[in-house]
Amino acid sequence: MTPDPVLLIVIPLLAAFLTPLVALGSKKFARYVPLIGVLAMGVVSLLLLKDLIEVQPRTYGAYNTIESTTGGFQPPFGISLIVTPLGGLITFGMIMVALYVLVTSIQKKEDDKGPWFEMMAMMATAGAVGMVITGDLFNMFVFLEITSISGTILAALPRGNGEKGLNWKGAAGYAVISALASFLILAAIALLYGATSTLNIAQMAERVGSIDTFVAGTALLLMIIGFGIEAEIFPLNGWAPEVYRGSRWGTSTIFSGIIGKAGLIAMLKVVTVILAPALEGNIAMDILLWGGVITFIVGEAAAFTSKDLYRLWGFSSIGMFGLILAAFSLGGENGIYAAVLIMIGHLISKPVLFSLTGAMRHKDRDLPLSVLDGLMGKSRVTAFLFIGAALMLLGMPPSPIFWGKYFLFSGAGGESNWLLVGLLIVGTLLEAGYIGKLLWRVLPKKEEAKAFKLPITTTVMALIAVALGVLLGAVPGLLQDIIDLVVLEFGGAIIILAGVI
Amino acid sequence: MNELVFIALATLMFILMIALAVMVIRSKDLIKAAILLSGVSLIASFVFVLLRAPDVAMAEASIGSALTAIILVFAIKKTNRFEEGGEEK
Amino acid sequence: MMERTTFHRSLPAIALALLFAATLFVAFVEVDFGEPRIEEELPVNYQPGEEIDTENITTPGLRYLANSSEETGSANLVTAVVVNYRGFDTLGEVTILFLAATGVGALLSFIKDDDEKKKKKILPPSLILNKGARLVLPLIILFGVYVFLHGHLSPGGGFQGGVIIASGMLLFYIAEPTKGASHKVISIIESTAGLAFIGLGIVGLMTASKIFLANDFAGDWGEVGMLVSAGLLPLIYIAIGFKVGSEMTGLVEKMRGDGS
Amino acid sequence: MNGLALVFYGGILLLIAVGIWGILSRRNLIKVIMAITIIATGVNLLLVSVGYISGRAAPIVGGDTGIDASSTTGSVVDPIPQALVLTAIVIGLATTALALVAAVGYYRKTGSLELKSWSYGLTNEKEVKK
Repeated sequence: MTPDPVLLIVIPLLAAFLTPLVALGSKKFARYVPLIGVLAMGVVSLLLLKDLIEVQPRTYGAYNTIESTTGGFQPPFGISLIVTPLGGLITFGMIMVALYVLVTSIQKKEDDKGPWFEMMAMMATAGAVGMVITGDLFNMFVFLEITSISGTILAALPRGNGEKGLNWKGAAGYAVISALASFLILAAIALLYGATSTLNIAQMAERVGSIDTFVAGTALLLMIIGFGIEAEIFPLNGWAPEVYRGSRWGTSTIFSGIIGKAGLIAMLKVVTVILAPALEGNIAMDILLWGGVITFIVGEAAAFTSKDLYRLWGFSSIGMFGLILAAFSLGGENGIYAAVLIMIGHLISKPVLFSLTGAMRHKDRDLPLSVLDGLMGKSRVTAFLFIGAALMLLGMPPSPIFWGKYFLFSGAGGESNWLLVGLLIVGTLLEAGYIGKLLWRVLPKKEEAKAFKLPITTTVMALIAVALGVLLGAVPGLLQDIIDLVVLEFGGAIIILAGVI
Repeated sequence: MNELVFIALATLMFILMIALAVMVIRSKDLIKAAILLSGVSLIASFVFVLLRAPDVAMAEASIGSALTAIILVFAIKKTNRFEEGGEEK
Repeated sequence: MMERTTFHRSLPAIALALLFAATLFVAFVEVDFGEPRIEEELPVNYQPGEEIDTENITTPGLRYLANSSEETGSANLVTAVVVNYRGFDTLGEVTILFLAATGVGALLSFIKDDDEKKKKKILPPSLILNKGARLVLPLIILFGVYVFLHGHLSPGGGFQGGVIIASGMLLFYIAEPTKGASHKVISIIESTAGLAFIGLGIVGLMTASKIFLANDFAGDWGEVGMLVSAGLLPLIYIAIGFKVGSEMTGLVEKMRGDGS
Repeated sequence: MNGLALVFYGGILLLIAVGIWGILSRRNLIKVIMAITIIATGVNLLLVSVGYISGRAAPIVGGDTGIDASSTTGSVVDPIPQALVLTAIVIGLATTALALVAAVGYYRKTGSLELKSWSYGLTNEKEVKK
């Protein structure tokens, strides 16, 4: 049985409205309500994903989609949710990241005065899922707002006692810049509504071909700025390092694994589906491609020079966003394969790295790289998990990112785009540089170091994640079906969203 | 409504609104700026009436000009009333 | 003057802002102002009141104009769009307000610890303000309730009504600085109203159409323009009214905090 | 381009320009939030004016509006942008409130409302060592 995709939104909303009520009774129990909500979302998205892969294409185009209409009006008259292969895969991945964060942090006592972290983590996920699966442009804006509001709250929740106020710096910056982003997106929506008289993404894509190039170009500019801020694309990511530096590891994981990814997918959806057809040639995709590559280089370079571990992982996430964006924009079978594999690898390895970093010390201090010194002597399990996840991020086989980079290089090489190949090599070398630097600190045994015990939930979840990553890296064929569907969805260079009309 | 009157009214509203907005940005006294900002919203709600949007006008008048100004004032009372240095920095 | 010496420093910012506005202006001028763009699909020489074939209309705005009265039973078309056609957006919107109100409360509880130290002395309000507020408060609340009950008939609705109630409560706070509504009560009202909204949406999943937020009773009760009409729509707007009212009250109350 | 378009789009975009100037030239967080509120008002006005149709009435039928339920087509303005703006106004309040709380928190910890320089990671690492 295929569940209604609207459940992916309704369940977290129900849980969110219930949480404060439960918290009036028992604060401890209220923390489990969001966990249960995310678990239910996970089940729904797994069923949807299974249905997408197993059932043969039956509705529109060559690939399968699952749709849901709200309010009882057929699109474009009502708001519809469309789960495409890419959407279904990303949705599932994001929900798993949220589950990882919630399960791992459920035991921690972060001096919370209520279940706010858990609730906002769930709502950020719900908003991100909504952004990915919605078929309506204004609805996407509403979900973007849900995400950025819960993101602001998450960023503002202090780590430990919050003595230096780093959390407020990150939160204030993010609140201001994301509000600006959303109003720029709203201006773009006004422009596109004026030009096409519709908000339904599929219908807009049909009508957008006849509008003025300047209108489409301006809308493209506004959308790229708006979503680029959420997706941490250079030079719109000035806020991001502060958030990563000042907030808890769970917040960092949610920003790097969920909010940024959703911004990226939403940007791709809007730019490729609506705006690329309205512009001549490949301008839109070229902007995204080079924007992505520059973000990759700048992010990895910043990570290389970073002296704070939280910021380092933040910059490495920014670099990864750039790499994924570049791979998607490169297009073609190789590009899509690369993008999906790198995204999966990043979704698996980053939560592990963030949670291990968070477990080492979670006071409101910067985390200098020296905390890693002699980790092997302090806790062997932590060190092995850390090394495993770091190498997976770098793309050491067996890792999905290895295959992703392989496809990316063959895609770029296949088009004889040697500048791109060169820049990708530079970025990868920088990445290898800082990961090598970290491993250099981890490996030596210093017996005098105080033993360090990793919480049991973190150990179990990190082990599961690393094992999953190794499995997917060793047998990438497991992902073949779904990635092929994504390639179909993107249809090579021209992208067609399910023709709803 | 006569189109000329319509244009004249709208022009007047916009001139007022932009003047108030510039004053909001330039004022060093944040409380004053908050009150001027609520004036911008109030005029915006008149423009919404001109644009035949009574629902939006009602929402803008009550949310934009009343509640936003009030929470701004509360926040300013919790912090600093005057902008430090302003443009010099 | 200081203002003059600093003016040239903000010139780059002004220039950038004007450039941005000019770009947008050129783009928006392409979108003709005041033209009936949504009506391109109507037959030529169409007169208001003529029958039209709604089957062939694909523009949402036009179809809402043509069909809204039968489909939703609401006399206020904006309400029909907000609650019915785009009810899913509205659900998201009340969620945003809910998250903001919750978040403001949660974050201020971290700030508040420092607050205790420098509690200011509160001046008692004047007698006229105090008594006047007590007199006016019930009327304001009554007006707010009227606005959200008539959301499907006249301008206004759940949001505006809720905000009116919140501003009434605000007046009460100014008149009685030492008192405040119980956070517990506010929290219970907002959560219950949110659950009621989703519950009314799930009614749609249960009834004929099996679709979330479907208004299956649109034409069943009363006629367009009557208080009891438009099916579930006024019920949803009442839930929104309570939710927005309690959230805005909570937001203002929390922002006010103690000692100001 | 008619006169109305010049007045409305021009006026609204100048308003937005004022807001953007405010964001670019001011460092005080509360002032920046006010500038964003100005931009939000401008964008809301833009959305509603996109749905405006010259010479039409507000989208409410029956009662004293004099518009019959059966003849709305061709006699009232587009209701969709108005519904969107209703949503956007409430969202604007929510973001403003949260941004203000973050600003208050920042002020309480640092004693300042000025958001000091952001870095892209290549500079400004000095603070970390403390």
